[in-house]
Amino acid sequence: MHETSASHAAHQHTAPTSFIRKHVFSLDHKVIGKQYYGLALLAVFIGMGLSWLMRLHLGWPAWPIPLLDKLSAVGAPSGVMTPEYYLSLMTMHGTIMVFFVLTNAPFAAFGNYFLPIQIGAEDMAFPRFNMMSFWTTFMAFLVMMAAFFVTDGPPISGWTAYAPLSAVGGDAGPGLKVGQTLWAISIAIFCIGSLLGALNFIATTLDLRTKGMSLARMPYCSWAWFVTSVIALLAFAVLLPACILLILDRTAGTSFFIPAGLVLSDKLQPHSGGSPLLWQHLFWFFGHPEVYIAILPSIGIVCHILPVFARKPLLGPRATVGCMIAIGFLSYMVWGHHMFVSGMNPFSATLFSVPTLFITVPATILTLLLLGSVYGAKMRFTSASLFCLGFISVFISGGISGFFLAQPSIDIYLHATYFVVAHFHFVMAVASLFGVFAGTYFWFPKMTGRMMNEALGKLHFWLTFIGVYAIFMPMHYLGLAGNVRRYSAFVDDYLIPLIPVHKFITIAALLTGAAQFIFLFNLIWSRFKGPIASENPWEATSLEWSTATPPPFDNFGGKHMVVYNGPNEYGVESRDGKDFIMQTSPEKAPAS
Amino acid sequence: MATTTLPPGAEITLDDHGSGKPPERTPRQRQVTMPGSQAQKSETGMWVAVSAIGMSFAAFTSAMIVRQDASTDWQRFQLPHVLYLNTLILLASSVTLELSRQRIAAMPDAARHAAGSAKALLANGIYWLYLTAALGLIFVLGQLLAWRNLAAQGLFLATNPSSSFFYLFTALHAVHLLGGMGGLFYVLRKLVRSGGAGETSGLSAFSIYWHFMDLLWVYLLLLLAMRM
Amino acid sequence: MGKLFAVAVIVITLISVSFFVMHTWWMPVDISTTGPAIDHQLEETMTGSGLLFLAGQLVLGLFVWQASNKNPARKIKMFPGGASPLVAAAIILVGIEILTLTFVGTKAWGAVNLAPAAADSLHIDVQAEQFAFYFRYAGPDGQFGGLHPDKIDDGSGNYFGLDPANDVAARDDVVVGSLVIPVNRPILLSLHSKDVGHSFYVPELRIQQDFVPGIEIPVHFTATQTGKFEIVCTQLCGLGHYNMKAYLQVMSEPDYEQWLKSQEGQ
Amino acid sequence: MRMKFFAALGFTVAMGSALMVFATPPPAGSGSITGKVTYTGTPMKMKPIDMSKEPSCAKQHATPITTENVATGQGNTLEWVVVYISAGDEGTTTPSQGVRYDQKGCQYLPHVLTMLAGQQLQIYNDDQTSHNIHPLAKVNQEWNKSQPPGSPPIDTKWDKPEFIAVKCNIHPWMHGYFAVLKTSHVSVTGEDGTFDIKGLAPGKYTVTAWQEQYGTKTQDVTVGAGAATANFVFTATPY
Repeated sequence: MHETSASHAAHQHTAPTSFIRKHVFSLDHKVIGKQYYGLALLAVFIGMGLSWLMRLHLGWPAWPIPLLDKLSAVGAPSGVMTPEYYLSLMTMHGTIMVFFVLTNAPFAAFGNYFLPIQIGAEDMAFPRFNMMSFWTTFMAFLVMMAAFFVTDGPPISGWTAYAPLSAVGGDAGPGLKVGQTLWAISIAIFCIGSLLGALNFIATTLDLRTKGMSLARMPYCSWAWFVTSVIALLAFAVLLPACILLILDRTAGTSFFIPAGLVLSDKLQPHSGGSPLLWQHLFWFFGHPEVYIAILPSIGIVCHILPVFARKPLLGPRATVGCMIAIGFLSYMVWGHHMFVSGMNPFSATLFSVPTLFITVPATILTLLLLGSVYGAKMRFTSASLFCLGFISVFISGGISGFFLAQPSIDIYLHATYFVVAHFHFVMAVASLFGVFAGTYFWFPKMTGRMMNEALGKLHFWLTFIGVYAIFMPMHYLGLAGNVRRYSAFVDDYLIPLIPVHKFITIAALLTGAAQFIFLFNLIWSRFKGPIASENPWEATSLEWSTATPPPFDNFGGKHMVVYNGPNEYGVESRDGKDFIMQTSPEKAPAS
Repeated sequence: MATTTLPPGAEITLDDHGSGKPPERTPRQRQVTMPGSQAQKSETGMWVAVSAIGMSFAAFTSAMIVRQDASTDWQRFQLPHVLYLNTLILLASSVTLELSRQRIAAMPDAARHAAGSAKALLANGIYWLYLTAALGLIFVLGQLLAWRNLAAQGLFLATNPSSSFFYLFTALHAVHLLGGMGGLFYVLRKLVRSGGAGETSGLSAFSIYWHFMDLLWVYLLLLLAMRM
Repeated sequence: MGKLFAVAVIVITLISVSFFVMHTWWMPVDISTTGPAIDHQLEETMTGSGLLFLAGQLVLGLFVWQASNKNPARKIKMFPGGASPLVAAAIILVGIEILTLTFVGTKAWGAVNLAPAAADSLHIDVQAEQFAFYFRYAGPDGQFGGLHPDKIDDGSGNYFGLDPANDVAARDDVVVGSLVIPVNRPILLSLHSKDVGHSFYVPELRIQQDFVPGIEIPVHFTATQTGKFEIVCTQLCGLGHYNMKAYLQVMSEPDYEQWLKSQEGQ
Repeated sequence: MRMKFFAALGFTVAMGSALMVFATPPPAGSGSITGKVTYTGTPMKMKPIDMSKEPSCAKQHATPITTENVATGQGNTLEWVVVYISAGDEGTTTPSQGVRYDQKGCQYLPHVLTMLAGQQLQIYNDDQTSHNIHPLAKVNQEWNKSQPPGSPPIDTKWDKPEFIAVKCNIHPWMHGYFAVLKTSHVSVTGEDGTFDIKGLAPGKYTVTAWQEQYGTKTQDVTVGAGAATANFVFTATPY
């Protein structure tokens, strides 16, 4: 079945034997992928814990949270958190989730593990860079965590770190002295790690595809990782300069972002002439593409997994890839829609609004194609496929609200309200994480050699699916009522009647968060006790299912894969009586 | 900036990393089985790296333009003349690099005629590479002179946005250049060890980087000359 | 399992939509002249995208319901017509929606942000600082005093940094903690910040505008109803962000004049 | 939690005024310096404070409170002037008893609090809103902490003598001072401008009067067995 060549048994680098080279400073993309996954898992539970604390405080601001005073005596004397501690948690929640979870899990983790396998390569193009990129990211994570342990605590300027709040230092408030500097350094380090990763992904995709693996035959998630890496390369190459300028403003006395005549805490700041809007432009030039860095890999993963369980080909494979590229391209023209009310030239609002609205075209096409792929399917309902279907649902929900926020006139009212929080959590966070969950249930057997527990997986899906709607759908209502985001308490007369909604959201968040421990348990338990997985348990076509489970060090055990088909050959009648044809099968797929 | 801390030539080692490789599986052979090639990836990677660096400097450039327009506090100052001399030195280093590449590229041909002449070519190529590194170092030292010149005028990093950007651009460029020199020594070591065989991809990847650094400097100089 | 999913999606969708339809939580009553256009735009978008939302989720539910049919003899079905009609439909329908929204929406946006303020507007200077708004009226001389950041002294109530010792125009400036305005008269605010970024948000006015340190940003509006409303900060500005607010009091013209007199006396 | 809150509130009501000026140990000598602090010229107006932003505080003041940076009384007297022995005072020991600072009705009580370097300082929030206490120390270590309603008092002290401006960013009108001194022989003028430094042993002293807007004035005073007199006059400007 496979084109083999015994003489090509060598890997680019030989398999290491020592524990450190094997599991810690490994050059193997599979180990690095798992390391990224582990880091994202650690980060997501920290981030979720922070959101629990925030939600508890928002629902019941006067209640002392047990043990919180032990965690931070300064931030929560007697267990009731101070406003600045709330903002610290909020900043860290956003930063950890966006950078260390949504960038790491769907892109770096799964991409590292499966991109080389899916294109038939033995490893990434530059394994040493690959290792460096993970450890750089890990170092960034440590620096970020260090902010929890400095006297003032983590920064309070939000994950967007708007200048001059983030730039002037301690006079602007607690956490803005050492904590904010650590934040900026951590993000700068993270940028370097991500740039190395993106470079590797691009070179690997371009140069290491095996024989027959034309770009047209590449699986959709490989396409998504490739497009994402191009976006990431350009986006992080802009965030890094922004962070350097911010660090200089904070430590070297320059005035890139700090204008003249600011008086903070009765002190006239020794700066002049800087432009706060410059930071916003640089940040959002990165920030908006970052949204697609988070979501595109998950779109790719869903496009990859859904046909496997629908037992029919993905509708419009070329249009799918085209839409991904279009989204990537458009993502660089829309950053200003985050700044409609920022005081930039009001004419530019229309300029940014039109391409923003145009992104809905490829996004709508993707959604319709996914829906069309579900049509007439013989669906196999597994944890993975349920999360794919859930992805479609939340992607619609999150995408629709984009229609509102893309319009400057409506954004005047909805900007900085919970409507925005609902929008980006649905479309960026929840949708992306649904892709990660689908990917985990789907690829876990390949990565560990064992199946995950389906019953627990389905329970996890139902609690999560209903839970996220219970959390984020009411936030739209709050936003419509003008509920401002990033408030540590609601003291305004018109916000007080909305507190019951916040209580409901808090309860939903606690329950949904608790459901994630089912996932964690399933992950750990199945790793050791799950039933042994076969080579191709889901009857999928792509290359990762043509090799042993888990794959050997050089991915294909010395074989050189030759690809004859695209990844989309489902619902066909193969010669051996199956309904799918492997990419490596020399059998010619019937023309559809 | 992204790749500054890493020697840009480092990836070329991966081609022949692992000595257990069977002799018949050379990068050239992979070219037959793959659309792209193993040998290609160093150059691909370098082009990608170079575009990321270019993007970063584009971001800095737009930051500078926005910052200059944002306020009236921009003070022009005379660029130190040593910069123009430095530019010539850096451009010369590109020439020496190309001379070296010519020698090394000619080696396989020469080897067919006489083994001795190939060796001489390698020695000659390496000599030009050392000269390239030396010119790079002189350039960086020259930049330091320019800094001292500015400092003597009382212009420091935080004095004025114009001086901030001057120090920023020159420092970042110098850091990239020093990183490139790290890569150059890596390539050199490989060349010496392997006797010049199969190292052309590393050298050509490095040359992409080095020429780009040249171009980048010329661009920065023009930009600074216009804005200062 | 598939049928359960279909039901769940449909139930979630219907519950979600019902709260929008019932306006259980909704925008407060508009009190500005530019607000109705924004409300109209929002209602239109709500109807259009609400239908899309409903259609998308219901179709998903329907397809999943069908796809869960376990009959082993059943064959898969391709989407009729393939991808091209879908792609074309998406481009045309969404394209038309986009162009319409942009065309109509630009008018609403323009009325707020592009149209110049009326010449006879009442000019009020607004300063945002950690964590309060202060409002300055020109006083009887109709002239605002100059601002000197080095003179700012919260302890003596000099929040704006006025220099009454040397600047006669500054001596009669009225500085208060609430924005008091006459009804039906065009108001022109100049927003400037003392320290970091802030934002001026009055839901009832349908106005939201950031304060950007270093620049002065004009905002104009006309209130059409008297009453007391809240001005809140929507740009994260530090620890007291949640409590950064002021009241907007819209008064009849005589009440306003009287209020202004009483303030000038102090 | 709630009990604690009311206890704190009750304590404040009972002790507030008593604690306002003195929290110093009993006198060691029988001599004293008394006097009056006045101004010449036209002082700044005490401006009414607009607290409408914080209704829970605004309703505690029937008439708006005013700025206190130049607090004047009838007969050109100056309130909140710290008069203390700046030289000649030997052997002051830090009392074990702390001093108390209250935030009540979005106002610092007292406006100026004197304490010894190293003396315990307890800061209470008696309001139903969060305050942040931000002492803008220059000699000592500056800090900035929030105190939500009902939280325990902030327990702290200052190591070095300094006049430290205190502000609340959440309520920008809240301004006060910590007068951290080396001596316990100190008195703060009341509305009538008078002060009374008690418990002085006979001898020669340098007395300093400090006013937050006008700075310091110094004079030498010789104290016998009874009361010596020292008056201070500051020059006021209208702006």
